[in-house]
Amino acid sequence: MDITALLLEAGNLMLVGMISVFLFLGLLVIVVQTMAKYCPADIPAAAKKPAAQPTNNTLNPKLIAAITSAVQQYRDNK
Amino acid sequence: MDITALLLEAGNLMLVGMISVFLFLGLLVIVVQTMAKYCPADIPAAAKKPAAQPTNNTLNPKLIAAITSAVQQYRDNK
Amino acid sequence: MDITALLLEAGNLMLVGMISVFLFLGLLVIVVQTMAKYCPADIPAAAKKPAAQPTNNTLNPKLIAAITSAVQQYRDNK
Amino acid sequence: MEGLLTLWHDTGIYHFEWKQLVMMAVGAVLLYLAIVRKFEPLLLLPIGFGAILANIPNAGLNDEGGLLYYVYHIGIDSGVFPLLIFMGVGAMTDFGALIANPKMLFLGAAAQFGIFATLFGAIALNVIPGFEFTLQDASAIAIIGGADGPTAIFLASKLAPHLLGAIAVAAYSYMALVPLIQPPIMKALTTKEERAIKMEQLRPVSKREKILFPLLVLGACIMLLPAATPLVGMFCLGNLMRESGVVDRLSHAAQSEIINAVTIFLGLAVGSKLSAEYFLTLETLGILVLGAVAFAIGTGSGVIMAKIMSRMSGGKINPLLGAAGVSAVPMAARVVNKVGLEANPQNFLLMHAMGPNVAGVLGSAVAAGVLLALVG
Amino acid sequence: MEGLLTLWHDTGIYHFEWKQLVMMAVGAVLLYLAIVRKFEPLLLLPIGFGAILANIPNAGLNDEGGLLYYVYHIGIDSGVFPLLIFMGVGAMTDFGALIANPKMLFLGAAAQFGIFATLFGAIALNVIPGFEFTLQDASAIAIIGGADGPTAIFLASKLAPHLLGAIAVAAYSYMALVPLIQPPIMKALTTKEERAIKMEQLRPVSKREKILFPLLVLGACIMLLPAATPLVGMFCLGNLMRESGVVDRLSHAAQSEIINAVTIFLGLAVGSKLSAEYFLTLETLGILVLGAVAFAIGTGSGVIMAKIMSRMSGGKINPLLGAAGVSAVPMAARVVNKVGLEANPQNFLLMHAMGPNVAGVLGSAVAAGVLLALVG
Amino acid sequence: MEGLLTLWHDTGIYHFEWKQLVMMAVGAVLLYLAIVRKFEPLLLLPIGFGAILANIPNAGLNDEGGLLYYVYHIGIDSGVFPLLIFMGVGAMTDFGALIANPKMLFLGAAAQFGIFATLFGAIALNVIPGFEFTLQDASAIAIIGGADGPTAIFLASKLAPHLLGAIAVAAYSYMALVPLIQPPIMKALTTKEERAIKMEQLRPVSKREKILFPLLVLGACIMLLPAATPLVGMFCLGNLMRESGVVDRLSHAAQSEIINAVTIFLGLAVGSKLSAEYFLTLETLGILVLGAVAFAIGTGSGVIMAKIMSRMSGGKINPLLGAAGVSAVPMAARVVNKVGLEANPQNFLLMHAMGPNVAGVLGSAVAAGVLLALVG
Ligand code: NA
Ligand code: NA
Ligand code: NA
Repeated sequence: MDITALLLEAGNLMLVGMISVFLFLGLLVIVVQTMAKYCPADIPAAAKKPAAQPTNNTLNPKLIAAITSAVQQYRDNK
Repeated sequence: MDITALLLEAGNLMLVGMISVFLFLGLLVIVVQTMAKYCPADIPAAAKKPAAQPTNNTLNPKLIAAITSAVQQYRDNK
Repeated sequence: MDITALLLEAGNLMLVGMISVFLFLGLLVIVVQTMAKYCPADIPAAAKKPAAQPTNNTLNPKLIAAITSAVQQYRDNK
Repeated sequence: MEGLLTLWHDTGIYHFEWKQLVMMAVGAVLLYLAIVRKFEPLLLLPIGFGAILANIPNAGLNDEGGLLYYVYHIGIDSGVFPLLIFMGVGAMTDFGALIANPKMLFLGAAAQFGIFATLFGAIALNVIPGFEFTLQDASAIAIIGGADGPTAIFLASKLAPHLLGAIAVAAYSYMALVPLIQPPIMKALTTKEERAIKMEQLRPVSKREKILFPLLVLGACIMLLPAATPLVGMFCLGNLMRESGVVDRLSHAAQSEIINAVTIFLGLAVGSKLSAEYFLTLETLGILVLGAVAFAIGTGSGVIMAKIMSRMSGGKINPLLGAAGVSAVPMAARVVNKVGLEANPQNFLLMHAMGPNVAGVLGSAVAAGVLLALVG
Repeated sequence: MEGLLTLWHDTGIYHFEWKQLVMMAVGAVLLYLAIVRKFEPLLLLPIGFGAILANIPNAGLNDEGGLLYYVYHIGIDSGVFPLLIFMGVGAMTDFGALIANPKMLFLGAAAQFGIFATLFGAIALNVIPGFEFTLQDASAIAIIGGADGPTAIFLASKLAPHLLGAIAVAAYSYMALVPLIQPPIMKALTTKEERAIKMEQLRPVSKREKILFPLLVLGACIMLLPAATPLVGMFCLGNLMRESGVVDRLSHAAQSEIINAVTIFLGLAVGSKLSAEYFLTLETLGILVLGAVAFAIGTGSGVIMAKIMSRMSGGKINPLLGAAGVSAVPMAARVVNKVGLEANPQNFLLMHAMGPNVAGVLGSAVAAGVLLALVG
Repeated sequence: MEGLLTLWHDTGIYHFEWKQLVMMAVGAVLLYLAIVRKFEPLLLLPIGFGAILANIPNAGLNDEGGLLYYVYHIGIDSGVFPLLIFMGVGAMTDFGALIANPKMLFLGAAAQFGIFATLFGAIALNVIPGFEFTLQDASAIAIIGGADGPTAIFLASKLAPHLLGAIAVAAYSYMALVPLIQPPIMKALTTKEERAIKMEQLRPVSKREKILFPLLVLGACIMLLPAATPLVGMFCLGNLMRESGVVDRLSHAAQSEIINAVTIFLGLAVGSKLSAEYFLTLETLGILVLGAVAFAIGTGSGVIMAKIMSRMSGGKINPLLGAAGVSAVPMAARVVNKVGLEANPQNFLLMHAMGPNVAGVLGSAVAAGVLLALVG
């Protein structure tokens, strides 16, 4: 292949490539925007979590109090 | 192979299979029972353990979690 | 190969091997000694570290003390 | 702009055949089951994803040189992945409950009747035109009743690789469905009084017994059933590493790094076998039906065995325990516990059910060995 | 004492050719960049070390049966290593910022102009005697502009394995140089007012959106560009494992054990391609120049696209964000943040720049797919 | 019921030959040493288990297509596993003590006399009818004196694969026996006054020195002994990852995930070489005897060298340190410390012994390289 033909082909690739990339990612923009419409926000879940955590994580409240006070102590001393 | 022969063979497999499985696991029952007779209980070791634990393990995982979260809290607050 | 020839060869290997090992590790001795001359000690870095640590590592000894006391408290309360 | 045309001729849209779309939908259903319904997600998520990847037209992931091709041939064709999973499962299994009460092994044995009865059923299905299961096929299908994923994959890869996808999917799906499949059968075969039977506390098991146990199991396997030694051997190696207490680094690697990495690739490789050609067939329907039957029979035969043992022991054994003999660790044991609690809120069977539960793992590995030796 | 003579005839000193010394110096420079300058050390350290090992005369690490030979053929020739890295990167990537503001995908698209313009440039270089890049070579070189290491290695291993070493080194070096290359271009193309634009806070993204996103990306890829599915598919698998929340063991394995082990071997394998024969050529010089050009053009086209979108949105988009579209995650996003802060000390752009940043990863994987489909 | 007969004809009981039983007993002994006596359990447990698996009649784990077959051919035949172990060991090794006192390298050199003297001894054994060791065999056996497992496996897999099992077992067993083998030799060759010599505290070593050290070792190896670069190179890569401080993820992977997984498979693969055919021979007896001799000579020559250095330095070097030169890290160093404390309860030699100890690792890798170059 001589260089002019190669350059033509490269130019063609450039055009086709950029079109494809924009088509693909543009389609994704639409898809994601559509998805957002049909997906409810997580707000209830976020509200549930603080209540649910203690059962999962089982941090003894006494211990938390102790540590909180320790950290407080440390801060005051600083 | 016609289907009657296949069915016969399958029936045979069923019989042989179940016999083998019962023989094998039945043998294991005897073996494990025999083993139990010759293995002294871990009672001394069990008695040692609670005393040994604090030096080996010293930090209750829950406690570690508690401390990690406390430190995290402290860092976030900083 | 008859055994005398083999023994000769083995003796030769012994000689050559020990010479090579000593040459190699002896060269390393010189190289490491030379390196030591051109490498400044880490003293400034060691001096820097305690100052730099709090940002990286954040576990300030005071904090550790505070937490240790919290843990002690927790254990006593248990 | 011929480039755009070339690209268009390469697109999935241009090449799709309906069968591939159906298989990708099957993959999507598996993902749904894994993520939303939390059905055995560790396996069904990679399997579902693999099914989608394997059916993409023009992507060649399944062709020689493609990722799924390598993963399947290196990991499953060779049998290596299921064996590594088995080693990891061994390293995660505590045989304490079984050693304390070794008679529970009989429950693990009885539940394997699900396998052998299904083998017979699969062959019987051949009277229906369209089904032509060989003995190899029937054996690979029947192992679904063992309720043990890696065993099923290992046996299917040796006896009937063309059915591997459907068999693995059925095995893991039914394992996840244990809480739905088992309770009605358990309740139908037992009275409320039987289900309420409390069991004596298990004796403590010594460290030495736990170390010797995998070696004894391996010894029995070597003497009686060498064909099962790849599976049983790797399982025992994992368990020995766990219990010996001297190689914690290796035990941890087996039950964490190795099993996690292998699980991803095993799932993808199984998924790669979910191609339209092999899956969209009448056989698959047969496999799904037979798999459910196998689970049900296994549960039933386990419970009946437990009833017999309960009578013989003068009512000291709760017959629900028999249901745990199908393995499906630890789901079946949890189901036993739940059904037991329904009959008697003070009746905690979980620890007792772990005995037959791990016995079921051994039982199905033994059954797989028998099938390998006789029809392999 | 003929043994000593034999040993002497085996020594490196006796066999050295100057080219090997030069290549070992190249390896040493890479180690220097990795260790002292902290340029992408995770890759450049093993690459540099591999370059040294590969060029030892008489050691045969690169010959059939040698360690580097195995690592290269098993891991890179097959395409497996870059795909595993991509799975791990997917498991580490949070698409939240992009889902909240999907228009940022256009910035990830625009920045790929760096790739395609460089492709043209590489072919244009052929007018200079000594350069004879084929379209395959030019495509593999151009992908450096994608600023994504595993994508570059994957494409180069398919299209131009003889250039793989130089391409990988250029890609990782320029990714590390992003903080030097990008700011002048960003400042030249924007006014201080534009750089000071503050952006609205991003909306919170629901868990369901995050789970669906990788599946939708995979779906688009299947329909439009099957050639990109190995890369995009593994990336989406990793991300799905992360976001589904039901397979944390596997997600952790993908982003920790697997990616770490693979990174070591990938680096060594890339290093093994840094042999004098392939590296000490005029082409390498061309690759280094073209790579820098690709980065610069990609940055510029991203910023220009962002300027256009800023105008169209009435000044709600900070044009600096366009620079993050080249990927080089998370370096490019940090550079955007830094340049933004220089213009307005209250202007924190980091979270907003993560959107185009991860879009750039998808963009260059898509570009790689296009190139594979058209010149592969 | 012909099925039962078929199964019976498949059983291990039916097929056993006494040699296989003996080899399984050998495996059991190794498990005993690993679990009860805690002799190098990380290696001896998988080796022992592999020995049992490899000798099961009719199981075919060692035949083409079997698990052990794959593990051996992929991991050991290729040399990959020992090299990965060496990388991990490098990542775990701190050369600080050696850099602070580089003369300790001479002790690591002197202790290698155990290797070369044993080579001579192995050839001399040929005068006894029944022994016919070639120079390759003798070299592979002699490397046991290097007290370094992966080096021994690597060299044996290259020079004498048929002796690999016995050599590996001897190497690891004697490494575990260091606390029994060394003290009498150390005491016989030193006076109590010598053993009581206290040493000056080691100077602190800078980070830069630690980073440069593995590179300098690699450089010396490249120039003088390319045949040793696979071993030394991977060792230095691991150490550089450790000391550079910029790739902690990779360093951690090398010394944890990778080495743990590889150790399991390496052990199994070595065990697979413990078949009756290769192990139940007169040669094995010779190997066990020669291995013990090699350890003893290495210890002795190290101590004698240390005595000479002690005299030359005017009594500033404790001659016990020479015993640590055989490597067997960190056991030999601990033995030195213990024997030192017996002579003087205030004399803590552990840190000083780490220098010759790691020097011994380099020394035996160099010796392996010399042997590869001259008889390989
Ligand atoms: Na089972
Ligand atoms: Na990119
Ligand atoms: Na040594």
